[in-house]
Amino acid sequence: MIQKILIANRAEIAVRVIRTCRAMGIASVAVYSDADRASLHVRLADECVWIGPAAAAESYLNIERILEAAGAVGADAIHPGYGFLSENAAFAEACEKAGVKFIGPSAAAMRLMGSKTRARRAMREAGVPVVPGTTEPLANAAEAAATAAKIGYPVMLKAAGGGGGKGMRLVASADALGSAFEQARGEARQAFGNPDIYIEKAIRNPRHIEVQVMADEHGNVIHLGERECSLQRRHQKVLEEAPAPLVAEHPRLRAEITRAAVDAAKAAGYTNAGTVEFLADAKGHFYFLEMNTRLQVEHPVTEMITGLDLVREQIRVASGERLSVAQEDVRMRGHAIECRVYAEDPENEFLPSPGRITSLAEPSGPGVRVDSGAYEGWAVPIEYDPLIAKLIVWDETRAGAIGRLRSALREYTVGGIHTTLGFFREVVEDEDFCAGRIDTGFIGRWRQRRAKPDRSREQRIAVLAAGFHYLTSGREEGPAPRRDKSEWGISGRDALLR
Amino acid sequence: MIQKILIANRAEIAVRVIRTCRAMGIASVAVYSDADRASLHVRLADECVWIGPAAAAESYLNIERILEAAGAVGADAIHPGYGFLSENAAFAEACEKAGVKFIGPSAAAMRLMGSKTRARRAMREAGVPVVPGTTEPLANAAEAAATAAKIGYPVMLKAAGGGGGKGMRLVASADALGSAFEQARGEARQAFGNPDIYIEKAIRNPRHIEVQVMADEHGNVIHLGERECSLQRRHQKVLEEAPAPLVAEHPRLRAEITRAAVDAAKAAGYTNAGTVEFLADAKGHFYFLEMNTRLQVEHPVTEMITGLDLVREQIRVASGERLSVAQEDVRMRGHAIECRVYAEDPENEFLPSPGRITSLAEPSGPGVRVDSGAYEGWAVPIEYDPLIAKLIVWDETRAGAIGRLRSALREYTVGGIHTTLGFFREVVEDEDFCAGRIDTGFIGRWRQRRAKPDRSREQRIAVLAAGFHYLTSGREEGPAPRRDKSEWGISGRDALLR
Amino acid sequence: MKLTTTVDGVEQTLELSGARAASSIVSFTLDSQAGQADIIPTGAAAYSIMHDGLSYQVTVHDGADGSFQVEVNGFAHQVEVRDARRWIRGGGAAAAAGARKIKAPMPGRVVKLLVQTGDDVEAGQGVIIVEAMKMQNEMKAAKAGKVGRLEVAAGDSVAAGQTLLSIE
Amino acid sequence: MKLTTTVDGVEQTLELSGARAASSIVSFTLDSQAGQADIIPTGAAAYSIMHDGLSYQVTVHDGADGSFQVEVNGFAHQVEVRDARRWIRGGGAAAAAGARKIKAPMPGRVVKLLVQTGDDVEAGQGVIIVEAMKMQNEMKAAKAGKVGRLEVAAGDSVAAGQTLLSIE
Repeated sequence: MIQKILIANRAEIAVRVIRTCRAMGIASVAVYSDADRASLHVRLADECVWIGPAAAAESYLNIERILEAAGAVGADAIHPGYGFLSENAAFAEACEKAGVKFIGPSAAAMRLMGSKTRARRAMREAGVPVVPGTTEPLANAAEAAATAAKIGYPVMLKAAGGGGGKGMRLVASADALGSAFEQARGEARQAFGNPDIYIEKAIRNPRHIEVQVMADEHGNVIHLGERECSLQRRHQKVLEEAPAPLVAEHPRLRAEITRAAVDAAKAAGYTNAGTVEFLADAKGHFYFLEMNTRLQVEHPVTEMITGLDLVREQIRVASGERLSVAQEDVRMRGHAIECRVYAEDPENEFLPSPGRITSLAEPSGPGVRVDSGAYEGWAVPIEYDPLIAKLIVWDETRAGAIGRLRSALREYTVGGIHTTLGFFREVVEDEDFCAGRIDTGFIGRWRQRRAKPDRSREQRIAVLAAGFHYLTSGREEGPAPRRDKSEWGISGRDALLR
Repeated sequence: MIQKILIANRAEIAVRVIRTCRAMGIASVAVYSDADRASLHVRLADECVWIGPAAAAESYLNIERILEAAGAVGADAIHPGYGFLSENAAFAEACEKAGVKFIGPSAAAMRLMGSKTRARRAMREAGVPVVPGTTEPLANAAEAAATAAKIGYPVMLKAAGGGGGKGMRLVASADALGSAFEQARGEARQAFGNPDIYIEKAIRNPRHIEVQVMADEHGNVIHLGERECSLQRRHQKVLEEAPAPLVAEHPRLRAEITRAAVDAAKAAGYTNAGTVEFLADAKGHFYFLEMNTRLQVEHPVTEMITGLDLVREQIRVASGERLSVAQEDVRMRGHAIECRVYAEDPENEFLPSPGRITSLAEPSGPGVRVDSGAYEGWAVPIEYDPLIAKLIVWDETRAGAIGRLRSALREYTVGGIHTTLGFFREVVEDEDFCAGRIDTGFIGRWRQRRAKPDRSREQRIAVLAAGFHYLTSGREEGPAPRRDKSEWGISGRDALLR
Repeated sequence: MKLTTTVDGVEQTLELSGARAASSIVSFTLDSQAGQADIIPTGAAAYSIMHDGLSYQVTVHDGADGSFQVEVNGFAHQVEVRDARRWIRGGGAAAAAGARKIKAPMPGRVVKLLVQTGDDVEAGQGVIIVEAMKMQNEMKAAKAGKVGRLEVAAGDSVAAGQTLLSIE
Repeated sequence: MKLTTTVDGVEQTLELSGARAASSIVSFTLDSQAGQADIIPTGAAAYSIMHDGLSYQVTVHDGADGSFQVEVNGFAHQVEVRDARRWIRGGGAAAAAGARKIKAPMPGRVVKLLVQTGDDVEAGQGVIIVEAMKMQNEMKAAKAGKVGRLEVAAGDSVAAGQTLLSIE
């Protein structure tokens, strides 16, 4: 059994992995860049190793430094989290070479599925329906233009090297293609170290359905049901749930889509946790999109309805053990919804809003879980993904879960930065959302029809609070006096030197 | 259906009820005394009403003021929480008279069960085994002494008017009886407005097993399994779990004890949520102790294993609806443990430790729930019960739940006051606890054999931290400079006056 | 103390006075309507406010230029606060006119300038790309005009609210 | 800065020096062993400390009389810190002798005095009942002796650490 795990990641997902390590009695090792000395995963881990400057390429993406760290602390396994090196087959191979177990699938399976273009070819051969488009990377903008002209606009440009919305652009017409292609390449290069872009016919306003699979090294492959992740902005998920509301409309869909996912995992010789993503239309037809060869951001919704700890299953599998459950023993119960709390301003096109968190209250209570990397006084660094926490709720029914979500969102306050919480507070009151009428075009349409309820009472309170704050916080003489925790540390150290 | 609920309570249980109200779309009304303006339940409620000075007798126990408040805001129901007026039949009757639904059993059932002495008589008549002792209140210390001499020491003095460890004293010999009797009377008078004390033969180191029952107004009575609450200090529970470890040793116990509990509830004509408490010995024999005619502090462990929201069921029942589940539909899963986070110093005989919470980090993550009334900057008032929060964990197995508890306790930090968290951190490492070898004498024995692991590494860090804090926080010139939030408010107001 | 405020675009006059220094009760007059509220701080720039029997949780985000984003029970309102002295010192309404500045919406790094000083731009045209949190954001001209001074160059780190360039 | 410390009853000498003002690295010598630690504050009297590759979460409770309760990864240690100047000013070791005071362990209200000035008491005998948080607590004499001055009367409110009476 694994004794010590180095977590090659940061923030909320590193905290998430530390929690399961500690519950299992496994030592956890955090790594951190210059930007993350004060981050929660560093505070909570048993051990920690500095791995480089703030830039991810020199720290969290630096394979050599991470393996050096694993060697130095004697870790016998590495959990990659999501993002960063989690889908990097070369990293998995380097781990194997260094004698450290990579907690994830084999490099071969990652290569096959990690290349979105190769995966599309493989799925097409295996008889799984795929979205029309290229199965090779595009050489340049000209080839992109030619291909787009052939399959017809709108098209989707996508990074061959990774998912998560990075390096992805929806292009409506030919004149926007050139700059979109260059931006997508730039993002893809930076996010995945691979600038390759391919093209797909854009399916207008599809539903995004995905299936969690889990496979051990003894040939057992199971699925843990589907998730629906149709609420997206910038092609990135913001809210996920399980079961999929679409399945309520098309009951046959669950059996079909989970079977396709298990087939896909088997065809790839897959082990450990993975997610097979599909686009589906309103009629319940579905198309293979890609497979994410790692733990997903949204894995908690599956944990909430199955009662399983997916990180624990990952560690068991990596230790050579069998999955703790067979397919027929997986018991699903109730409904779970996750909201991604991004440091972004939903009133300003979801632009990033890094900075210091001056006040923080996270909700809890029945059916409420928060997977967070944040704490009061912490400054969200500008260098990394703006996801600071995830709010997950569970109840017996979808309506019940939405009720609990409303209650939890009311309690959740983050001061000092903007977050997506305000957006979710409106979404949970939205009639279409509550009825499960969601697809990837939801947010765009919602913006248009967005209800403006009468909040004159709250407006009066807002004026009163702003005036009170203005007068009592000394703002007249400049910014509110506030003992900055890091400056405080410095002045404290000055005292030591005296 | 109920539209607006006034919560005649405070702190964590008021917050707990507000959460379910909000999830159900029901307006919540907090009441507060002078000591609770800044308390979390007041901040989170939709509406709030001041009901009097800090002393409970003039506020949270003041029936007239609470009914006035309910009338003023137009509440159609009152949730009493636990403690305070929750087991006060006169209050339930006053609510009925005022046309406000009391969320709890009928006054008749409360009277029967609320009087511990009458309840003992009723149960004896119904054939449920009870602990030997008196079934009438004791007139004075002399009668107590005479009775004790008859049934033999050790004896337990108990309040006839309420539970929760208040007004309870274990007396080992005759010379300690007099002062114990007076102290118990004093506590009982203050806690329940009723100084009556009765006497029971003390069963040495029993297990404390209780059964959650739930009954609607249509004659349906179900149980939601048992809880074990054997870890106690000062006859008050500190850690509860479900299922009971004792049941693992005596599988027949569950069927027998839950049947007895349902019989007891039916005999009392009981409605709404209630708990039938038993003492059990190591062989699995059990004796009726008392029935608590209200929601219990430890109800979350039952919620975690059944998936039900007990407050929601209470509100449904009070609205005249049927229970949402039949007995055969209650599905239990996994194991849950609750730790009561008291503002007490476990290193100093669990004496109260009120004061300002200067830093607070509550855990979360898979299987972790915190029901809390605390927040950073809040001063725990000296006037009320020192319970500030409850940490509840769940996992498929007891061992898994203990693992998660270890992880959650490691993350949970409360600065500025002492809490029972440090005690729990040691308990979860204890061999007897982990093996389920617990009874009400556990804490006393644990003190004796308490392991002192080598913490020399942590000692070095403690010295370093204290020295660093001493030098950098300006302590040399007096107490650490700290911007007190309430003083800050005052100086702010001074600015308004200029 | 009399203040001029704008909430969600509507101007209102607010007058505040503390009843007693040690009390949490504040008297106020808002657009000629007098009232009282019970205000206590619950954290840095966070308040619990009671008014008319209702309980509000409020956080105040201090923005630039005397503007605040105030969240009341989780919903955001834009409030600007000015008192007479400050308003006059700042140049009054006259200061609000002039060139339209394009400011960095968040701390980040300038990836590319898409225009030069003197270029004519149309409303909505992309003028500069700023990267933060692994995302490249194209900032657009809010109005048609001529590009004025470029305040930054490619590769520069910029703070939130820093002026990048102006459109005249 | 050289400090004399006592941790869980054991005396140790601690010397601290900051390496650079802007760095979080602190050099220290503890009982002649030199080392370095990375210390950052994470809240009021809360720190993240790294030492020898291990990560510690630390909170410091400021007690009376220069004593601290320090929680390291959740486990409490009693630490006393003195520097030379303070120690001498305070009267040094001599101040530690003398009468044994009985102090209120928490804020509360005196319910009853069980003894009078001049009474002989035995170790463990109850001397005063203090109530807080709905609980009556009987304070006991830590040693045998004669009751000295009573500093409080029944009904008084007392603060944590306040002297109630002394046993001579």
